[in-house]
Amino acid sequence: MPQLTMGQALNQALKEEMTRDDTVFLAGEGVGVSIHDNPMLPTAGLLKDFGPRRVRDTPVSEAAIAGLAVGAAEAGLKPVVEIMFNPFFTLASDMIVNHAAKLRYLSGGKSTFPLVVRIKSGAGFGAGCQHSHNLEAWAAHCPGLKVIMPATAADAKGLLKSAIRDPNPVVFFEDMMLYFAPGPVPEGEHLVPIGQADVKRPGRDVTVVTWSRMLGVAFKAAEQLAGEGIDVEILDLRTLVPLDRAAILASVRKTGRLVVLHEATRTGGFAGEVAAVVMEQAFESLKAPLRRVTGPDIPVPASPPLERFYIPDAEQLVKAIRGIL
Amino acid sequence: MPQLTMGQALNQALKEEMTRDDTVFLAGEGVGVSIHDNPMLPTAGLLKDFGPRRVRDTPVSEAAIAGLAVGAAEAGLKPVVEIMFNPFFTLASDMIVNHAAKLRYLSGGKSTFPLVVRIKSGAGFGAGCQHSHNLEAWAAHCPGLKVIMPATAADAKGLLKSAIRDPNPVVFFEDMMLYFAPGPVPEGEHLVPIGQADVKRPGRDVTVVTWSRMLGVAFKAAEQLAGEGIDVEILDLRTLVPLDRAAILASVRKTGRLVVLHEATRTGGFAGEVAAVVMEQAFESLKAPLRRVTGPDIPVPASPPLERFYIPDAEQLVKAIRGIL
Amino acid sequence: MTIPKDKMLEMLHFLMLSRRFEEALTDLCRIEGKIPGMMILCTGQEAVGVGMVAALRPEDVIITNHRSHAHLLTKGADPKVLMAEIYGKRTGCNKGKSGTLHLALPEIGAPCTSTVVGAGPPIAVGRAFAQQYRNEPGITVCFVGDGATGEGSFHEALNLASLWRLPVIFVCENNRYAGAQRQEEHTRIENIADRAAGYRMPGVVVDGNDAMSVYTTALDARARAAAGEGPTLIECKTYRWRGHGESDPQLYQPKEEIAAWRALCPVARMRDAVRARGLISAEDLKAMEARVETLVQEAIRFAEESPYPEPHEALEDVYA
Amino acid sequence: MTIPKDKMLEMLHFLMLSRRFEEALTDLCRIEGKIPGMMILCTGQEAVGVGMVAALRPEDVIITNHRSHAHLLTKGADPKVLMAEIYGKRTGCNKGKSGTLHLALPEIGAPCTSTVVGAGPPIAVGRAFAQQYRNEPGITVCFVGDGATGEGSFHEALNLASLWRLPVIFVCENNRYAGAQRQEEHTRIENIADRAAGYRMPGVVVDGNDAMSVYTTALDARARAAAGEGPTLIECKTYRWRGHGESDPQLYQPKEEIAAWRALCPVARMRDAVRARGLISAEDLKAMEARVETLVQEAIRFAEESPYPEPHEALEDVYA
Ligand SMILES: Cc1ncc(C[n+]2csc(CCOP(=O)(O)OP(=O)(O)O)c2C)c(N)n1
Ligand SMILES: Cc1ncc(C[n+]2csc(CCOP(=O)(O)OP(=O)(O)O)c2C)c(N)n1
Ligand SMILES: [Mg+2]
Ligand SMILES: [Mg+2]
Repeated sequence: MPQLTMGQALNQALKEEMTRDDTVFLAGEGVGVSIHDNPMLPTAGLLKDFGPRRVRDTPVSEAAIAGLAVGAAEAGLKPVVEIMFNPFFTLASDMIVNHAAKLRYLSGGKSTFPLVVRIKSGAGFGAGCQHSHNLEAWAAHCPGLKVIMPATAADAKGLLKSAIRDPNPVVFFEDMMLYFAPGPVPEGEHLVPIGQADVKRPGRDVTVVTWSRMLGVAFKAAEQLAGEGIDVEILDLRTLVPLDRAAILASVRKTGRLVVLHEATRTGGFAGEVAAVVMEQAFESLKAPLRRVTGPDIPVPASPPLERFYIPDAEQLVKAIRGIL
Repeated sequence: MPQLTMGQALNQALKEEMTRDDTVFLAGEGVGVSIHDNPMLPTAGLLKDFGPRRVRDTPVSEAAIAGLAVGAAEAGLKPVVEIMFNPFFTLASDMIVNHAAKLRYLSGGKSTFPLVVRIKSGAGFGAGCQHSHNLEAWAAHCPGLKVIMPATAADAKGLLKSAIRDPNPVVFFEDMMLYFAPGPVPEGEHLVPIGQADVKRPGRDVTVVTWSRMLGVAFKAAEQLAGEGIDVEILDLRTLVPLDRAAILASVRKTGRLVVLHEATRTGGFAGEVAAVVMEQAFESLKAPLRRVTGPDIPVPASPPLERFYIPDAEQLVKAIRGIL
Repeated sequence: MTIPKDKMLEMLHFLMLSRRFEEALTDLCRIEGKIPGMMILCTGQEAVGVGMVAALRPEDVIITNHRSHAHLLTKGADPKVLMAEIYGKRTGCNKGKSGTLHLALPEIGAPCTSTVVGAGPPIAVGRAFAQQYRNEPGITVCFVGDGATGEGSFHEALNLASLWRLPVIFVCENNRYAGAQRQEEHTRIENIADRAAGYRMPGVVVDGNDAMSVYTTALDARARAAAGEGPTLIECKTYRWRGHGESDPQLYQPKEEIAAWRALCPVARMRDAVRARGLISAEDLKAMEARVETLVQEAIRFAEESPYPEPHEALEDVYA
Repeated sequence: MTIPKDKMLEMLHFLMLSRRFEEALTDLCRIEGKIPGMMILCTGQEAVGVGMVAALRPEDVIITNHRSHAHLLTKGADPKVLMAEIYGKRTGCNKGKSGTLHLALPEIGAPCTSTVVGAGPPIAVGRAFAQQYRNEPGITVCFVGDGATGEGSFHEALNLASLWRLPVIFVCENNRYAGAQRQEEHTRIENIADRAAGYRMPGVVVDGNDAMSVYTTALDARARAAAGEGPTLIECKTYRWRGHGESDPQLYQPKEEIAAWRALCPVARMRDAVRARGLISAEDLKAMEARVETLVQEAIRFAEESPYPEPHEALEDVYA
């Protein structure tokens, strides 16, 4: 299987879907002409391939970008719009939350809003809290939206293609550090169903539920613990909404122990949802308290040692796992 | 003690703080001249009492209203601004989340942002999902903000006064149905500390953690169950951030059983945070699975039977409690 | 330009229908428990919606706001399904999910009524973009109030619409108030239409109580849009006879102001024009009035007799 | 108006300082691992910040954006604490928490640098409101790019500032690009200043490469603001010599365009003007250059020698 970075895999997904379906178009700040000259980025080269009708650079106007998607989707197009950095989700949030998510319901099921909002996310590039602020939990707390946050290049491709074909509004969070992380990616028609978690590493002793970039941290910790005879199961949610409760419950019923790992800040993070689901439905299987390994409740700081402190690492995860064994 | 509705209690808090401190001012859409002529509303009469310097009607511009608060707070004023309905939090969210909450941190602690954003919340008045959409979980997932959501008139007064005196940005959610609910309210200097939950009804058998309007539902269920010899402890969080973990844990350690009740939609709601805290720190005390009683994962519908279906009621709570006894 | 007789009569019909539909609502929402939620009426401003929509074609799309009744009726909404929706009945155009504030009728080209002030323009931009993208003949019309032009989304949308020369018309229904704030309390400019220059877009001011002026202005703007010449901002000066909503006691609206504008009634104005031009006999006018009355009474009866949705139906229609 | 000699020399100093400060940054950020994050420079546009801020008084406040170095240096920022912050050091003006993108120096009246495009104007409105509320003599200046004027927040803020006649000046630093989008790719208007009319606010276009013009225009606007006559929108036409950030290869910027604008160097222009008016000797100019160089080198040394914050310091300063 070809090795691609996640950025390239997303690029392939966009290219394939745009080729397949003329109603798919891209819009956003710099999705066409860009300040970057990097083939690893999801929209690289697409303006050249598909021309300015399909690839639309916009003014710096996040509300209008999201509104464009809402209106065009209602008309039957399949907009794929980009929000440049996760904190700017705020600026598009009225259109996404009060409109994309609700207008189908408000129409009594008459209209559909098949749009994708790609949001570039994650910390790790030293730009501070106005560029790094993971808000997937916001999107997940909004009925009507589907919420995806892939961890591997293959999943990114397969889920973006599924998202574009889904008749519902999908918020698709892409971790920017992963754009440069390679992995095997199936060529052509590779679809990953929305709403299916994936056991990325089967294990016996403890379940680590995670998503996006933290999958790498989970693997690192799992390898380290494997040396000590501790067998970690890693469940990559991939999709937060709809949540694959069955997969979470199956894993926890097997291992009896749960750690939830995410990069977003702790209080109100999506780990709480996972915890609640498990506590509601797999209570009797639990052998130990829950542990959450997350970003601390601070804005993402800019200075390298501070930012490193912010981002959860394998050491913290190992410690958390040891603490409940 | 005088009986006031929550709206009157909030009005009193505003009046007292404005009298005490000339730096306190109000701004928002219709906080002065209003389309309502109802003395039960929090800002009723304040323009008359304090004049147009202190009570500022604004254009329909939520981002500017919130930005006004951010800038004025940095300068040492104490803005109390109003967002007319909770869904419009989206429009102010960049200013609140990326600025009010983060600028102190970004200044390295040099600046403070002592502002209050009052947000009118809750379902029950038939206006549908673009007017009713409880987003307290969003605010709670944002380090730098304090988040308050009172249930009684007395707490509303005491907490709003504390919020206005707090040197941090506070998001203060007011349930509109409660504006008309009366209760005893201490006169004058009545301060409720931010960050303290309140046992509104002590009980032995099960802990119901709730806040805002759902407190009434909890009481109704508790009374019904009391007749059957089931003794419900009701813990009113009052403040979501900072969260009174000690109070939650103390109650759950006593009763061994937990139901979290909120009006907001279920997935990603703040019940998850409460669940996670308990599962982390009071795991051994738990005798039964968690139950969540919340709004279903749908936008708030307009039609009366549908809206009633949306809002959690005592019957659901009773059933949930019975299910874990 | 002379407006054809049929168009004149059509506009008169919709003016009378909108007025009577809302007069009925005024009465109905006084009856405790009959109509849920807020009741927001366009009484006195009907000429804007009627004149504007009368200039449109079936393939055209409107994106409207909280004050939508005249817009929707003129676009062809069946008064029955509107009324049933306003009642919260299952037979309403949105199965009771939207109520009066978000009436959505994609089947007549009125797919989105947002009650978030200022949310219409970006969505209209998207709708018009789709028309341009697919080279369709239709255009999009977006209704906003004067207050809505204070929202940032209005600005972003106009900039983008002009940049891409989208086939869209922004109609500012300036009724002098945004909630309880008079125009001079929410902006210092006198003509909202002057904002158009900030986007290199034509801006036009028109008498919003004169359906004929609105209609002819709309035709021009429609022609521009359809010809690929881009958007227009049309400001219609009018007035809100009633409060913001029916629970508003209108304390801030001077009584003389209301009276002065009532004298400029857009329905009477059109009726007089039609009569003056001899386009309708007294008898036919009576018949028209009777037809309108029947439509309204049938709508009420339909709504009254319709069932409420079953509670669990609330769970439907979230996802496709 | 003749600008006093001291002011001319002050502006020349800050032009040279800004330029050298950023030239040093250009070099430093080529060294792997030295400077974290993005590096966004105002090289070529320094006259806007320098001319504008030179017209201000100590009690005045500036709200700036991602391209802030000239603004902050001229307002009186110590190059050492700026440089240390850019390095991410504990001795930086914000203890390493903000980095280059959000430099905050309330102690010199520069309390907020937001990198959220368009976020400055509403905050500036709040800051100016406080000045008006307390009857203070100071005013507020808000810097935005041309691209930022596409954000809704810009519109809301200008409307409110004009409505309340706040003592604020909005400075649009039009460097022809918003990211990789040329002005004509993000708006159809030619002069951003024309938007001012949409708020009944004066709008002025000025040569943004001429610090003297910027300065005199700023003085006028400042006088208006301080006199309670309300806000002004000043558009300064200038150009970004470098890419959006230092990692931008500028493929979309025509080489000839860059060359043409380099020929209009704002630093050289001021130097020539100062020399031509005989305000400085060749010797004194040399000394000034040397002083600037010393400041920059000291700043770098200070930053280099300063410690990084301890990791756990990340937990401080969230709440007061
Ligand atoms: C974003 C948002 N803010 C506030 C409101 C509350 N609100 C509803 S209508 C209205 C006034 C709108 O005024 P205008 O745009 O002039 O429309 P009109 O009601 O006069 O037709 C307000 C403030 C809202 N619905 N949406
Ligand atoms: C809300 C928001 N959207 C997008 C960005 C990414 N971004 C940073 S600067 C910039 C271009 C801004 O252009 P302009 O306002 O002209 O300022 P300039 O960079 O030219 O000084 C963009 C799109 C951002 N920081 N904030
Ligand atoms: Mg109005
Ligand atoms: Mg620019």
